[in-house]
Amino acid sequence: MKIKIKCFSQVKYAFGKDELKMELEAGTSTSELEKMIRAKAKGKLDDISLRVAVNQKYLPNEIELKDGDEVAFIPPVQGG
Amino acid sequence: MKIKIKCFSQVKYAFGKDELKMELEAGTSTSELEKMIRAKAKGKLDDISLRVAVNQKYLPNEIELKDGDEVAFIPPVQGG
Amino acid sequence: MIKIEISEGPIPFFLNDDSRQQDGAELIFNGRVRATEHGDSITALEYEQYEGMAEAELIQLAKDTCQKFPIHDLFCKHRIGKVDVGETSLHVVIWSKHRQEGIDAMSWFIIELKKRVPIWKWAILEDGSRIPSECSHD
Amino acid sequence: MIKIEISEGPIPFFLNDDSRQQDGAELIFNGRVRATEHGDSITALEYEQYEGMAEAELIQLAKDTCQKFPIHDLFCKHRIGKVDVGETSLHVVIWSKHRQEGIDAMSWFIIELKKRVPIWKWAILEDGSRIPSECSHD
Repeated sequence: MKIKIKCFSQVKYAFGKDELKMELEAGTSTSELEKMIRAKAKGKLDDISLRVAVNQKYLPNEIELKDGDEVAFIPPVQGG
Repeated sequence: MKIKIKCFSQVKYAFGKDELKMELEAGTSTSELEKMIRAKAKGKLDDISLRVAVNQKYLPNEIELKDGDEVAFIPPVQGG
Repeated sequence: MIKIEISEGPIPFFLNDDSRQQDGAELIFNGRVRATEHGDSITALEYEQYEGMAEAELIQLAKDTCQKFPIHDLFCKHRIGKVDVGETSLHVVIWSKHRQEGIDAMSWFIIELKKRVPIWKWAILEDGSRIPSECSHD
Repeated sequence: MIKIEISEGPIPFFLNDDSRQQDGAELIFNGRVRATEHGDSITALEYEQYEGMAEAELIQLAKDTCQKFPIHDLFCKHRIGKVDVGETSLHVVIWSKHRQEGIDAMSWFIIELKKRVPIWKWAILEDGSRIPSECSHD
């Protein structure tokens, strides 16, 4: 299945990109994807807490992703 | 000695005047004057707490008035 | 810095200022006249001051506030005379580095103003009569 | 009522409104960019948003604030893109009957905004480089 990952702030800085597109196995969960993303960042996200949003909503718990989902790993926000 | 009494809010309402001029015996204190003023108001100031200011400064304690003093018995303030 | 003004007529608000380097928080309070005063319908309030003492007390209070809280500037205008319903009687601007100290300073400043600055309200009722407002408002 | 706007370019403040009958308190907060960010001198901040989600979260937060506190209206504009030192990035106006509920609502709204609305800051340093700001500010 195809997943779009939106990158902001330190995640964008780590990858140098606004967006990643990934092809994942069916049934991949948000926390499995987070592990992949952290590994891919090669340490650059190690000290950064990330909250997950799927299709523009924060998720309180892990879920299984579906084809076409838009995922964001959200570093601490800094509005205001 | 001559004393000027400035009247505001409920004190003004009680006397219908901005200002009272009184001739007092030397040595009259602020609390003696307050008693006179309350008596003069014939009950209209009975439920109203009054703070005393002499020459435009609040006084924490009773003092003896001097000739020419400007006194105000200040009802609860309501700015803002 | 402190700016204090007590005057009649509508309050011109302090101007926008984009030139500050270290003030991350600008907090503004506008106290406005409500159409109800202690349950009575009113058309306006009339503010009375103890001329001289009101300004002196307000300046002292502004200084006290700047000493008590780490704020940079406190500007305050208080209108006296007749103020129609909806209009601003009190305009306060506080500039500070961070938000919280500005909020705390604003809150304390207004509480103290309502305790010690010799300004009073007269309610102007719908029938045109004019009576001293009965208690300090909250 | 709620008005929420996230946009680029300078923030036009909400207009003065003398027509309200029952709102005795108007509280305004302007969050401005300081010349120092976590000890570094900066010339500007660049605000980045998660487009769509930032606005949805801000609207939900405004609704939550109006439910939690007895306030009448909450208006908020958040600027994104480059904001120079001194300029306003966040403009919030809260109207309420009395002062205290407006102060409490303002305080809570901004604390929550800084926890949950997906907007971030990039610091633009004096040498022109651009780095994500390292922690949430207070």
